[in-house]
Amino acid sequence: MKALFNYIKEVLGGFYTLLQGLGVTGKYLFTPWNYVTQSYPENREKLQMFERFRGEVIMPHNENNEHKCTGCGLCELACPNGSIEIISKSILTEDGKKKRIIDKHIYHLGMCTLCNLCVRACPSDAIIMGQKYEHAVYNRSNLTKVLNKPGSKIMEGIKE
Amino acid sequence: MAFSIYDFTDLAQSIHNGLSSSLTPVWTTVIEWAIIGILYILFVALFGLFLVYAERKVCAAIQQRIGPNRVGPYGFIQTIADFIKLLMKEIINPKGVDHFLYNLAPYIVIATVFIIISMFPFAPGLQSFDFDIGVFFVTAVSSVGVIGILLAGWSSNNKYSLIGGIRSGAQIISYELSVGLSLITMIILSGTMQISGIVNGQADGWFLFKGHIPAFIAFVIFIIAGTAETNRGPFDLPEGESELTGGFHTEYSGIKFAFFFLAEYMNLFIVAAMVTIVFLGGWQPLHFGTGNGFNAAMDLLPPIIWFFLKVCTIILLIMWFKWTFPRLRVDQILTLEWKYLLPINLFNIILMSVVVLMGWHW
Amino acid sequence: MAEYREIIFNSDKIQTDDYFVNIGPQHPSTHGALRIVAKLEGEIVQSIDPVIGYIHSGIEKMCESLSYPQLIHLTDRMDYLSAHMNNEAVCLCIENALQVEVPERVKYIRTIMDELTRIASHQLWWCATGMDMGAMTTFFYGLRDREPILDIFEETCGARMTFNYNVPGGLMFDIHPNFQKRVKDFIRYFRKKLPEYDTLLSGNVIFKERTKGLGVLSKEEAIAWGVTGPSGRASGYSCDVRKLHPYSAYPYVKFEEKLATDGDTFWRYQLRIEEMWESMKIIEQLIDNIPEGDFAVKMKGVIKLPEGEFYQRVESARGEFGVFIVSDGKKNPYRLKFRSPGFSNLFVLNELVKGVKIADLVAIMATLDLVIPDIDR
Amino acid sequence: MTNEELKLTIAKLCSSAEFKDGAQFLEVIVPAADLHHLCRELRHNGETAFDYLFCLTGVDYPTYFEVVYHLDSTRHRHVVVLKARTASREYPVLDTIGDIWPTAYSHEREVYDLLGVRFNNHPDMRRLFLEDGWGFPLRKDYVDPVRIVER
Repeated sequence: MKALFNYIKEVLGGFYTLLQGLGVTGKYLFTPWNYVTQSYPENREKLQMFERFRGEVIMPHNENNEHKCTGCGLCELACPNGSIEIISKSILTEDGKKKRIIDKHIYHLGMCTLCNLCVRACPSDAIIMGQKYEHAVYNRSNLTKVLNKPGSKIMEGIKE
Repeated sequence: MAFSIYDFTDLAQSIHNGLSSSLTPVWTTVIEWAIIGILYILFVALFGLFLVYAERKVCAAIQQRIGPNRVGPYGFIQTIADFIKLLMKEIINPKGVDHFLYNLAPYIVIATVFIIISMFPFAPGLQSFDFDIGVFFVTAVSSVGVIGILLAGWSSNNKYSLIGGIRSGAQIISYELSVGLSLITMIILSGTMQISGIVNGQADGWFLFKGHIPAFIAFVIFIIAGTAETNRGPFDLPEGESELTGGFHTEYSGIKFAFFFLAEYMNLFIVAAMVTIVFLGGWQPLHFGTGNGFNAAMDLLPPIIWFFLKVCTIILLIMWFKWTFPRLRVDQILTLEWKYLLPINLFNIILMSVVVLMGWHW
Repeated sequence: MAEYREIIFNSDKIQTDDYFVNIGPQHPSTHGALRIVAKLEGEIVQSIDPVIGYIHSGIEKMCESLSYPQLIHLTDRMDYLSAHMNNEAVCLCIENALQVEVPERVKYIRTIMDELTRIASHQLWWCATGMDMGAMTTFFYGLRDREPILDIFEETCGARMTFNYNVPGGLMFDIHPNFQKRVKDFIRYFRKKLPEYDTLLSGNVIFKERTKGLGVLSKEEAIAWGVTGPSGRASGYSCDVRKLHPYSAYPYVKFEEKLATDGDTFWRYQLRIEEMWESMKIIEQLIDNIPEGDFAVKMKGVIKLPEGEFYQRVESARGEFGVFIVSDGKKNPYRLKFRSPGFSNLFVLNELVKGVKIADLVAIMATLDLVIPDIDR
Repeated sequence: MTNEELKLTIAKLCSSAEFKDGAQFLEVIVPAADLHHLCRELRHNGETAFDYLFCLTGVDYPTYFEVVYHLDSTRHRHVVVLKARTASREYPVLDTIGDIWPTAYSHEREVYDLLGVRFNNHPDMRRLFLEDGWGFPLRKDYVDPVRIVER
């Protein structure tokens, strides 16, 4: 008799746990308007990334097409996987001295692991992390970027 | 030509009369068959697509997602787009399969579905076959489908498929017993095996309410066993996605896969429709007793809508199970059947016999 | 047809052979490129042989050519679910070797981050376990609750999975001003949601039947096979590095090391759920008391470790994670070895699955919580 | 046991062991021939009871390979680091200790795979990650012009 009682208890107890599970999912089933999905391409305008979000390395330029990069090469040294290459050239300054300035700051987004070490290494805050998150391109060579814009100059007052 | 949404008997009769007045009896029969066949194919295709869509929306709601929402308003055309994709896919015959059986299997599965659906009364007058052993016929035919799954599993020449097919065989043959026994419980109450007779017997109240506790137990067991029969929900071992990658239909693609897919959803409909017919009064509106105001109010809704309302509720319930419970293991499925459902069922038959003999039902 | 007939009617010609099933490398339940060659008899597993190396990325070799600050970002990519602990292990190892004492603030923040990572990792594990058992819905609930943590990480560290937040001597940034508020919000939210996990999966009769008494690992076996983390503690093996060799702010907080004695799949599951409660307790003790101060100490431009061998153990979400650095005094390590918990936990699988069904193999594998990059490195 | 006591115990068990006080742990350099014997003693001796091998790895030195065993005792909570050196770089061979700590089997396979140190009596000395005939990538003289780019 006790075995029979236990058997019934087992069956009903099992059923009860199943009903509890159904209760959890039922709560969501009957409130279908409480969804957490974000419709991605539609909310592109509203989508605001966090300010520290690391999307890509960029070099900000001001309105006079000037940047802060001195071409010192510290970011190139700090990069763990060689995604930054700095090509510098030497020019003659007004007072007749030779000076090395940056020619091209080449950045391979395809190799970058977005580890932030180059930004940390930069003494003049010339490069920062951008917020762009859509990086897909049709050709791999488009992932190699020149960060300083053509014809740009170094900002006044940035020391080597 | 009289037409009423409440009763299709006159419509069917007038079509028959119209055809036989201008054609020989042989041609009448042939054309009637063709009409019925086309209607059933349309019904299976459309309702199957609707069920696929419904399943996606239900699981999305449970999982706090939106579900299909790209193709058409609320993603309504999504399943049609998927179906077109499946139709246009290349049909791959893997190397080493048993070609004849491999190609035969999906047709066996889908053909079973059509045979069973032909037994269902959707509304008064909307039924193609009405044997006096209707319930028996449905249970008998529904176990033919497992042959298709077994063949698919065996002929695919894939170890996952083979395990899936064998699991399916063991499972369906076991649960056939529970389905049968819980139907027998209700047949004791109804006193007939004819499907139209069962439906008509519920004009003054559904069997679920008429039969008290034994009917309710049979109802629960039938839903459990029916879910197992359709290889769904917590009983989807033959597919066993996380273990067997796809189970018996791993090697199928394109339209043949679509057949399995459609058959699974139509089996869901079949189980829900059987529950509706046997426990919830088929197309009968919700009635208590005879000839009161409540019954008259309920009669306003056409029977065909009542039928699909009940079917959809049961389908929702079964979908709800699927998206809540973890899957059982193959030995536990058999344990559940042989150690729990079967004894309870046998006891339930005795209980129902006593209830009927003593006249405690109403 | 004729050959079939011959085989069927001359039964002495029927030969039996071992039945092998390849599970993976592309399989829904291996959670990555892991291949398991299972020898079956019917549905019953006789033995398995894990085959790994599909995503071996040679991190140890790469580390030998990188300087110490540079190699930390590679540890994110090993066990991507406990990236913070991996980062911290390397930083602690370097700091210990250089005898650098980091500010209290750094210790507190590191500990909070560790515990958040642990919760996020266990949530993802819970999703995957539910899915392996066939309950798809758990996957979405777990990911839903993991999202706030990832948002916290993104706001403070700038990335959702590969943070690279720890640097030798401290942290890369200070915490974001919203950090404390967001963490507290999350704890409040998750205290409500975690009981749902119990009702949905742990309390479920089907789940209990499937996991109880399955894949039992005894304490002695767990120690001998080096199974650590919740998988080891389920066998009663007290192996919590946070208790045994406290680091960062763990000496300051009160928490329990949850132990079980059964060592079966259910308790391996249950301990992780309880660890999430403990992690929340630890965070609550720390979050209001983060001391003011610097978020990093000034280190030399080029970090060179003294000659010698250094070892640091931390408790990652999966078990004991160790970093072994052999330094020859240069700016990059001579040899660097990561002792990953997943590697040891994987190879005990063969002991656990003898005589179980395929479905159980999947369940046991799920509760060992394997992350394949952690194994392959 | 403190490091001093451990030193005495180990010196008793293996007279030719060399000791080195490392930065954290007691480091013992064990002759390859005595390794298996010493490990078994350390594992089964009640006073030492090193039952938990938590790290096993190999290091490539210019003239020899060194395999490092980190041992922990769950009963006494003391740690010792054993180091065994192979006789040569050409045919590096050591004894397996997998029969003492089964977890060592997989770690030894990893060492064999990445450094090419073979282990005697190992039941399953196959490559673990890489294919047969790949070469041993953690050796300092390993060259792979395709996959390794020098800066």
